[in-house]
Amino acid sequence: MLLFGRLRDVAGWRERVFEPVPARLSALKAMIRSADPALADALEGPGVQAAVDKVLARGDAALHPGAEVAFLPPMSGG
Amino acid sequence: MLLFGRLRDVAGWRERVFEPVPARLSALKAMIRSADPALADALEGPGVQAAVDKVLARGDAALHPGAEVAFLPPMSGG
Amino acid sequence: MIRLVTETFDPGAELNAFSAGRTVTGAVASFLGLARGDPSQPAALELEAYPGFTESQIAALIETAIDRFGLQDARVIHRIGPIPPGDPIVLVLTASPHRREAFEACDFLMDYLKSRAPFWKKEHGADGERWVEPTKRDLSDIQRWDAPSS
Amino acid sequence: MIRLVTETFDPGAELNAFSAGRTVTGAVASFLGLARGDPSQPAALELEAYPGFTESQIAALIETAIDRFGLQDARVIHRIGPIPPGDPIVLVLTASPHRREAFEACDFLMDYLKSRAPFWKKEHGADGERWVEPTKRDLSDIQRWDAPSS
Repeated sequence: MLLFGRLRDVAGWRERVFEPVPARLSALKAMIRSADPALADALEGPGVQAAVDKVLARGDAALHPGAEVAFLPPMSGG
Repeated sequence: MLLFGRLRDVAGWRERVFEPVPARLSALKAMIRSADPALADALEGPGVQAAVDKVLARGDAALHPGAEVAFLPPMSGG
Repeated sequence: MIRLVTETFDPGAELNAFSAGRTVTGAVASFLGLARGDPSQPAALELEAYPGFTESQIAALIETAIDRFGLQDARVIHRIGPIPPGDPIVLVLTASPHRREAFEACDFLMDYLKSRAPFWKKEHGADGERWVEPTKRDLSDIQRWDAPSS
Repeated sequence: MIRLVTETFDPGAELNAFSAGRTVTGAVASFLGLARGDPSQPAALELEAYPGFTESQIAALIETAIDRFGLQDARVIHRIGPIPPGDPIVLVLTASPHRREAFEACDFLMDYLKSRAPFWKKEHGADGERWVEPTKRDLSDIQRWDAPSS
């Protein structure tokens, strides 16, 4: 699992491996909530999107073993 | 007197000195009409402007001895 | 074409390479974003990307712009990592037969890069660091392109 | 600043020189017009200016753009004389703190250069030469800026 931008500051880490991988995004978020409620709140913040295997996830995406999940706060380039 | 763009092709020349300089733009145009009616017609064409001493002339501008008169057909840069 | 770079780049060389040999193009528009900041500071800002994902999102965006505006070509070069004041951050180049399409496509690409491309920006100010999110103006800029054209 | 040149020029070097040391600028927009035409022909077009008058008209136009869009700087480099296919004809550069003003000012300057700046353009085609006057599209483009803003 990867965190970007301010989510990394909230969590204090950038990358972590979850074994076994939960079956769905919602299950992953529940695991995060029990471990780090502040991070779980930040993941529910406005404009935060999730990507699974580098594709934006819509709704409660299914996860396969080895899936790369990334949480993306509001983006700002240029 | 200077001609630009297609006016030069109509007249067959680019620069000519009129001595003495007529008192006004209208008098200069009358002189041109008697010498070259086709050029005079072209000077009355749509979008043709006159500049006196490198300033766009509005209306029947007065000319002084040594004035530089230029006739400018519609412009197209870039 | 999209390129992410971790070191500074040469916008002029990129413009010349993009423009070379274009005898049917007519119009090349470009936008260069520069890092604003106190020249005595080592970095004005820091940009993070999601390698692989960021490039594929921008590549798809470039394809959208090429189709939407009938471009001949478009290119984005985007710096990531810490960026010193005055350095180039982003260069967008668009080529088309007429200037209106080249300008609009360049404007469109920048609006998307500012508010929807996967970058996260931390500004280094006198009072510390802060993560930057799209401004209200960025969000209204991008909405110009969402409006149905019919 | 306006410069008329009778030989080719280096748009990339101009962009870099214009952008150098700008730690408060943020946004540089540019437009590069290239000569379209058959690469086997010596000239695609020929541009005539009225030396002295052309520069002063464009210098006044640049001042107008700087005031109207709150620019930090603007520059126009315009080729005159015979121009081979693929060569740069015109480069417009604008610098401002925000991208919207830089884009709009660049667009405004190009629209004026196309239809109101003192240049006369002769195109060299397969069927001979012809003087080019502003197109309907050029005339409608320029009218966008004439509309009262109130």
